[in-house]
Amino acid sequence: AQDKVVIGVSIPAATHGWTGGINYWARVTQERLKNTYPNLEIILVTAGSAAEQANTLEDLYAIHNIDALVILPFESDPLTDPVEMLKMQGVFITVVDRGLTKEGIADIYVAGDNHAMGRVSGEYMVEALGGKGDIVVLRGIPTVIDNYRFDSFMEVIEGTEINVLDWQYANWNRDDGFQVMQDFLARFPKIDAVWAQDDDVALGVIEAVKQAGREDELFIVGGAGMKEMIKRVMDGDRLIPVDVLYPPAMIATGMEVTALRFVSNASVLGEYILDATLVTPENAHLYYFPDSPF
Amino acid sequence: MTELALQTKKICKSYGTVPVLFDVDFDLRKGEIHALIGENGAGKSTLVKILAGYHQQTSGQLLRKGQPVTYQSIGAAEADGIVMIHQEFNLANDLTVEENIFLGKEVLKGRLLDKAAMRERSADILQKLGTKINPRTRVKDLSVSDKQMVEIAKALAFNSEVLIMDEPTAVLTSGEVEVLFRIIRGLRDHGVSIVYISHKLDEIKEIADRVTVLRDGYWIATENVSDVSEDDMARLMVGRELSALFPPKDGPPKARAPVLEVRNVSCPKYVSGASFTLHEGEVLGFAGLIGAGRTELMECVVGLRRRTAGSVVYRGKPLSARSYAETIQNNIVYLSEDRKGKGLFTSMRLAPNVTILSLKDHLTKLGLLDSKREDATLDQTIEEFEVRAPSSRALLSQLSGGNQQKIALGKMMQVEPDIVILDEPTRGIDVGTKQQVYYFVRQLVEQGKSCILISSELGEIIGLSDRVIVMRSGVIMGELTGDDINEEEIMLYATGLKGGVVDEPAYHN
Amino acid sequence: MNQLTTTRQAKLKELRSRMSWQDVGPFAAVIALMILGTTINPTFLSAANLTNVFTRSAFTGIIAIGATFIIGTGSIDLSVGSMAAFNSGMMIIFMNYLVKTWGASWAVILAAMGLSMVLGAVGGLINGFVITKGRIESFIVTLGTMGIFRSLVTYLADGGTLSLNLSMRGLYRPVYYGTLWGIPIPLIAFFVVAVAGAVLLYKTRFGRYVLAIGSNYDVAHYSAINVNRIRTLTYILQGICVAIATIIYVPRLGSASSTTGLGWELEAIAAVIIGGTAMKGGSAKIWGTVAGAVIFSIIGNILNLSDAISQYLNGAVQGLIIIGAVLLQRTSKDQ
Amino acid sequence: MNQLTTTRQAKLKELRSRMSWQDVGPFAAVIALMILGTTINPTFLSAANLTNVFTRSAFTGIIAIGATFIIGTGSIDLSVGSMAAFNSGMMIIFMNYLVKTWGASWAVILAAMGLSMVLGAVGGLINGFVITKGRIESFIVTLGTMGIFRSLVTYLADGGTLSLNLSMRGLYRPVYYGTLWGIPIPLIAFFVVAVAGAVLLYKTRFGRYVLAIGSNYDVAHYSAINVNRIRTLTYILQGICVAIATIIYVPRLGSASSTTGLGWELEAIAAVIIGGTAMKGGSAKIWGTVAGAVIFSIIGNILNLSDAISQYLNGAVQGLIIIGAVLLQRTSKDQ
Ligand SMILES: Nc1ncnc2c1ncn2[C@@H]1O[C@H](COP(=O)(O)OP(=O)(O)OP(=O)(O)O)[C@@H](O)[C@H]1O
Ligand SMILES: Nc1ncnc2c1ncn2[C@@H]1O[C@H](COP(=O)(O)OP(=O)(O)OP(=O)(O)O)[C@@H](O)[C@H]1O
Ligand SMILES: [Mg+2]
Ligand SMILES: [Mg+2]
Repeated sequence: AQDKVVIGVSIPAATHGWTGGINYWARVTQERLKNTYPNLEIILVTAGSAAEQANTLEDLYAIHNIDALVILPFESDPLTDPVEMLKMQGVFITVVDRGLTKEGIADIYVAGDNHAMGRVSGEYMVEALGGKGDIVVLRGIPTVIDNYRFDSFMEVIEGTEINVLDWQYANWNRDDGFQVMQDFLARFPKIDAVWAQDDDVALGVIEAVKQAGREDELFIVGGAGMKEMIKRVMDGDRLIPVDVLYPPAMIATGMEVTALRFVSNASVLGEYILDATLVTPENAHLYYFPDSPF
Repeated sequence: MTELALQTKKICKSYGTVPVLFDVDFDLRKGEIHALIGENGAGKSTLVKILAGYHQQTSGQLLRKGQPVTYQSIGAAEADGIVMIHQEFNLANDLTVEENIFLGKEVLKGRLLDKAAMRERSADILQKLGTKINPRTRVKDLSVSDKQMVEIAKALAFNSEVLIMDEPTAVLTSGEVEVLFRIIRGLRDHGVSIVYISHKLDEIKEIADRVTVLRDGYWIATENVSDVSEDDMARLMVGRELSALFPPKDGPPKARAPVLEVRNVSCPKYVSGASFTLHEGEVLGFAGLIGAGRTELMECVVGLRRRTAGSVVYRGKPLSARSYAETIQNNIVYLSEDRKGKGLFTSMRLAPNVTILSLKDHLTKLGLLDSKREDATLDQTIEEFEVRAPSSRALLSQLSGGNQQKIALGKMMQVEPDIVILDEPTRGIDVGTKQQVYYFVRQLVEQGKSCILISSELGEIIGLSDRVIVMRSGVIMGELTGDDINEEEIMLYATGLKGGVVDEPAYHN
Repeated sequence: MNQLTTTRQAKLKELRSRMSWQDVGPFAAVIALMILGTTINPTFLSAANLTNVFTRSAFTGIIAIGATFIIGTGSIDLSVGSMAAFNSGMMIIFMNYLVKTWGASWAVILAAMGLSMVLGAVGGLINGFVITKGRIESFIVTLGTMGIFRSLVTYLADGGTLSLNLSMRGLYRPVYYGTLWGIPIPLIAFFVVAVAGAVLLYKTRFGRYVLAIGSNYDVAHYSAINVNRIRTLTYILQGICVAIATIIYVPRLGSASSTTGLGWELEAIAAVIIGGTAMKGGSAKIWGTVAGAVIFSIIGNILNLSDAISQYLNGAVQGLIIIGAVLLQRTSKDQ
Repeated sequence: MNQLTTTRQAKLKELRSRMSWQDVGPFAAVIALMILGTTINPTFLSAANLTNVFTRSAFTGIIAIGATFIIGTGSIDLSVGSMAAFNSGMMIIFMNYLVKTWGASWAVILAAMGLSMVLGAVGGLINGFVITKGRIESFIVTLGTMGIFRSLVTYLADGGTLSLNLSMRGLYRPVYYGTLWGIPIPLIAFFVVAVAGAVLLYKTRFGRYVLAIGSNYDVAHYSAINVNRIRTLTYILQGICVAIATIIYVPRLGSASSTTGLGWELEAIAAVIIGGTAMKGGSAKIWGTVAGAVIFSIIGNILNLSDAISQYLNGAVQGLIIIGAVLLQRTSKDQ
C-alpha cells in the first residue's frame, strides 16, 4: 500500500441543485478513476459550511494522509488558510471553481468563471431586448460568487436602456424563486425579462409566470445547465430561449487532471478556464445528459 | 359483622431502599368514616396512595370487599369505585375548574365533549359545596383554599364507594368545613366508606367513627372515636404526653412602639383601603373567611403584588411597592400559603430550598457558595423542626406534606427576621410540631420581634394572637383585643354582621 | 336572585372574558401588517396579491396546526420541514413509477396522496415512539430525524432534484393552482384543517388531554391519562398535517430536492407562538396559529413589495416585524 | 450509633448518590463514540486527529456553556450563530481599520477582542431586555435577533465576505493554531470557560438563582429573586461566551460572511441537552455540555473517517448517532 496515492476530494454538501450536480459528478468520477487506476485511492468528503470544510481538510490530512487535494471551496477567502496549511505539508493542491485569495497555493486551478457567467447573461439580455426594457433579477444567496455574477451582469447592462425594476435574493431555491416572482408579477405590470441566474430558481419563476398567465410577455434566463432547462432550450421553449452554462462537471475535470498528474508523465500544472457557454437551441444537444440528476 | 370495603394485610412499602410502611393492617368498613392520624411522615399519605392504586405496595395484600386485588394502572382503582383527594393538589393549572373536575372522565355526546352537561354538573357540585367559584376560572388564578375546594369537588363529582380524603381541610375555614362535613355525613349515610386524614383532632372527634393511628410507619392502634379523647389521640400519635398546645400570652398589651404602619393599601379586585399597625413584640392575627383578601393584602405589603394606592412604613422608613428583595433586606419575611406553587422548589434538594433566602450568609471567604455551611444550616433546620427526610440529600418532593411545610418554615427563619408574616404556617403539620411552632412564635415576639399570623384555624388565631384584625371582601372590618378575641366576635365581623359596610364583591370577574 | 336578567348579562360577560386580547392580538397584528403593506405599496391590496399571500401561508399554516398540538403538550418537532421534503420526494417517485403502468390518471394521484398520509403518520409515529419510549427530549429526537429525513430525500434525488412526470404534472396542477367557488384550493384545505384542528383541540377528549399534559405532566398521569399514547398521537397528527401540506405542495413546482421545506420547522413553530400558544405547553390557540402563519406570509410579501431598504437587511426587517407584532399584542393586552 | 465507621460509608454512599448515570452518561457516550471511531479507522486515535477533533469542539462548546445557563432558566437563545457571525464581521472591520493607523500589532488584536466582548454583552443585553421587559417568549425574540444579526453581517459584507487584512492574519493566527504547553489554545480557552461556567453555576448565588428560576418561576419570585435581572444576566453571559468563541474563530478562517456560524444555535442547544440538561430548565450540567460538544465534534469526524456510505446520508448517520448517544445514556441509567 506504500505506493498507493491518496487523493482527497472536498466539496460542498448537496444542499441545492448545483451542488447536487457537483456531488453527482464527483462520485461518478471517483468510481471511474478507482476502476481505471487501481493504485489511486480517492476519498470524497462533503461539508455544509466553510468552517466544516476546513474541518474536512484537517481530517483528510490527519486520517487519510492524502497526497493530493481536489477542493471546490465553499468560499474562497475562509478556505485559503486551511488549504495553505496542507500545501505546506507537501500536499498537491487542485482548486476548482472558486480561486483562493492567495497566489501560489494551487498547483492546478480549474476555474469556473463567475464573472463570465454574469457577463454572458447580461450580453444575451442586451441583445435579446434590443438594449431596452424592464427586467427583474433574482439573485442567489449573499456570497462572493453571487456578487461576481451580479456585478458583471450590471456592468454589461449599464449604459443601455435596460432598467432593473428590482432584485431580491432567491437563495438558489425553487420555492423562493416562485414566491419572489409572484410578488414581482403582482408589483410590476410590465416585465420584459427575468434574470434568474440559476436554473433551480428559474424553475420556480416559470411556475409563477404560468400562474399569472404572463408567459407571452417575458422570457427567463437561468444558469448552470440543469438537464430540464437544457431540454427546454433544445425544444425551443419561448420562455427559456437560452441557458448559461456553469457545469457542475467541472469537478470531474479537476479530479481527472489531478489523477493524471499521478498516473502519467503528462504535464498538467496550470490553469484551466471553463467558459460560461451560452446554450442555444443550436448547441443544446451537446450539453444534455439525461442520466445526470442535475 | 359489617362488610369490609377495603382491607390491607401486612402491607409494607419502600421508596427505593427506604422503608416507610411496616406490616400495616388497616380495614375500612362499608359506610364508616375512618380517620387516619399520625405525625408528619408517619406514612398516612403513602398508605392511602396504595389504597387508591397510585402506588404499589412492596409486600402484603390489598383486599377489596374481601377479595385480593392489585390495581395495575392508575385509574384502575377509580374504576373500582375508589376516589381520592390528594394532599398535594392534583390540578392542572392552565385548565379551568370545570375542565379539572372532569379531567380523565369527560362526559361525551357522541364523540365530542358535552360541555354543557359538564358545566352544569360542576356548577352544581360547587354550589353544593357552598363556594362561589366560577367553573370557568383557570385553576392558576385561584387561591389555595379555592383550589382545595376544587379538589374536593373533583372527588365528589362522581359517585364512589370509597372516598379517601388526605387533609382536605388544612386550608379551609370553619364555614367550609361545616359544609364539607354535612356532605361527608350524607355520603356515609348512603353507604359510602370514607378514609379521612387530618391533623385537626377536634375535627376527627366530630366526624369520624373510628380512628387508626400510625407512627413511624407502624400501625399503632385502631379505636372507636367515642372511646378516645383528643389527648389520647395525640398521645398515641406522638408516643408521649403533650403539654398545653398554646403558650401563655404576654398578659395585657402594653404600650409598644409601632414597627410596621400600613396605610390605605389597595389592590384592585382584592383589597381596598386597608390600614393597620403592627407593634413591636406582638402577634397580630388576621381572621376572615376564604377570599377575604388577607393573602393579597400581605403580598401588597411586602412588595410581591402591585399595590395601586397606600404606603407601608417600616420603623419610620417607607418600603418600596415593587421589591420583595428590599423588604427582605429590612428583615421582613413572608411565608406563602401556597407551599408547592410559591413556597418551595419541589424538584430541588433540601439544602438549596432552605438557604435560598440567605445565600449571602453561606459564602466562603472568596464569595463562593459554601456547601458545607449550607449542609450545616440544613442539619440545623432538620433538628430544630424535627424534619423527617429519607436523607439529607433527598429531593423536596420526597418529603411528606408536613415535613415540606417544616422546610418552608426553616427557609423563612434563615433571614433572621424582625417581622414574620405567616400565612397558614401550620398547614398540614402535626399537633406535636404545631405546638413547637406556637412556642417558637411566642419566643420570637418575646425577643422584641413581631409577627403577623393569617390562619384558617380560628383556634390558632385565638390561642396565639395579642390582637386580631378581621377582614371581609378586601376590607378591614374591625380589630379585637383581650377578651373580645373569641370565636363569636370574630365570626360576627367576618360575616359582616358587625363592623364596616362592604359591598358584596363580584366574585372572580 | 333574578335569574332571567342575570343570565344574559352573565353570558355577555362570559363572552367578553373568553375573548381576551391574547386571542384577538394576533388578528390585530395581521390587520396592522396589512395596513403597513398597503402604505408601502398599494398593490398589496390587489386581489391577485392577497390571494398569493394567503395561499402561500397554507403550507406552513397546515403544518403549524399540527405543531400547535405538539407545543400544547410542551414538546417540539424540528423534523417537519425535512419530513415534508421526504414525503414530496416519495410521492414523486411513486407517481413516476405508477404512471408507467396506470397511465396519467387521478388514480395515481390518489394513490400518492394515500402514500403521503401513510408516510406522514408513520414518520410521526416513529418520532413519538422514540420520544416517549426512549424518554428522550423531543428536541433531540426530532433534530435527529430532521437530519435523517433530509438525508433520505437527498439520497433519493441523488443530490439533485426529483421531478414529477410531465403528464402527471398537468393533471395534478389544479390541486395547487385551482379554485373552488373562486377560492384557491390550498386555502380551502388550510381552512378545513384549521376547523378540524379546532374541533379536535377544543371539542374532544384528545384535545383536552393534550392541554392537560402540557399544563402538568404528573397531574395528567394521575388522572389516568395515557400520556405516552396522547403524546405519540400528537406526533402522528403532526405527521398527517405535514402529509396534507405535502399533497398541496407537490403540484406547485412538481419537484422535490434537498432544499424543499428548509426552515419550515422554525416558521411553523414561530407561527404557533406568535399566535399566542405558550412554548411551555398547557394552552394552545388554533386560530392564533392561523393568524401567525398569515403574519409570516405577509411579512415576506411586504419585503418583496418594497425596495426602500437594502435587500441585505430583509432578515433584519423580518426579525423586527416579528418581535414588533408580538410586542403589539402583549402591550395592548395590558391596557 | 457508631459515628466513625458510618461516616466513611455515608461519604461513599453520598458520592455514589451524587454521581448518577445522568452525570456519567454523556462521558460514556463519548467513549462509545471513540471506540466506534477507532473501529472504523484506527487513525482516529492518532494524536493529530484527536487534537483536531477536540480543538474544533471549542467553538460550539464555549457557546454551549452559555446556553447551559439560558436553558437552565427554561429559556432558549436561537441568535448565537448569527451573533457570532456579526461579531466576527465587526472584529474584522475594526482590525482592518485600526491596522491602517496602528500597524499590524497585538494592540489591534486586543482592541478587537475588547470590541467583541462589548458587542457580545450588548447583544445579550438586548435579547434579555426585550424578553423580560416585553414579556415575550425567548424563542420569538431570539428568532428575531437571529435574523437581525445575520442581516447586519450580510449588510456589512455587502453580500460577500469580510476578509481580515493579511498582515494581521499572520499575527492573529496563533490564537487558533498555536499551543501552550503543547495544548492548542482553543482547547485551553474551552477548558477555562467550562471551569468558570462550573464555578458560576455551582458555586455562586447567580448560578443558584438560575436553577431556581428554571425550577419554578413563581417560587423564585416569591423567594425575592429578581427574576428579570437574572434572566437578562444569562443572556449577557451567553453573549460573552459567543464573543469568546468569536475571538478564537476569527483567526481560524480570517473572514466572515453571511454563512458564518450558520446552525451553531442548534448544535449548541443539542450539545447542552445531550449533556443532560433538561429543556424545561431547573437543572444544568456544565461538564455534560462539554461532553455534548465533544460528541458533536466526534460525530462530524467519524463521518470523514471513511466514505463507505454515501455522502448524501451523512445527515442520517449523524441523526442516528445523536439519538443513539442519548438513548445509550438513558437506558444505562435505568439499570
Ligand atoms: N417519593 C418518595 N420518595 C422517597 N421517600 C418518600 C417519598 N414519598 C414519601 N416518602 C417518605 O415516606 C415517608 C412517609 O410519607 P407520607 O407522605 O406517607 O407521610 P404522611 O404521614 O402523609 O405525612 P404528612 O402528615 O406530613 O402528610 C416520609 O418519611 C417521606 O419522606
Ligand atoms: N374583592 C374580591 N373580589 C373578587 N374576588 C375576590 C375578592 N377578594 C378575594 N377574592 C378571591 O378570593 C380568593 C382568595 O383570596 P385570599 O387568598 O386573599 O383570601 P384569604 O383571606 O387569604 O383567605 P384564604 O387564604 O383562607 O383563602 C382570591 O383568589 C380571589 O380570587
Ligand atoms: Mg401526607
Ligand atoms: Mg389566603
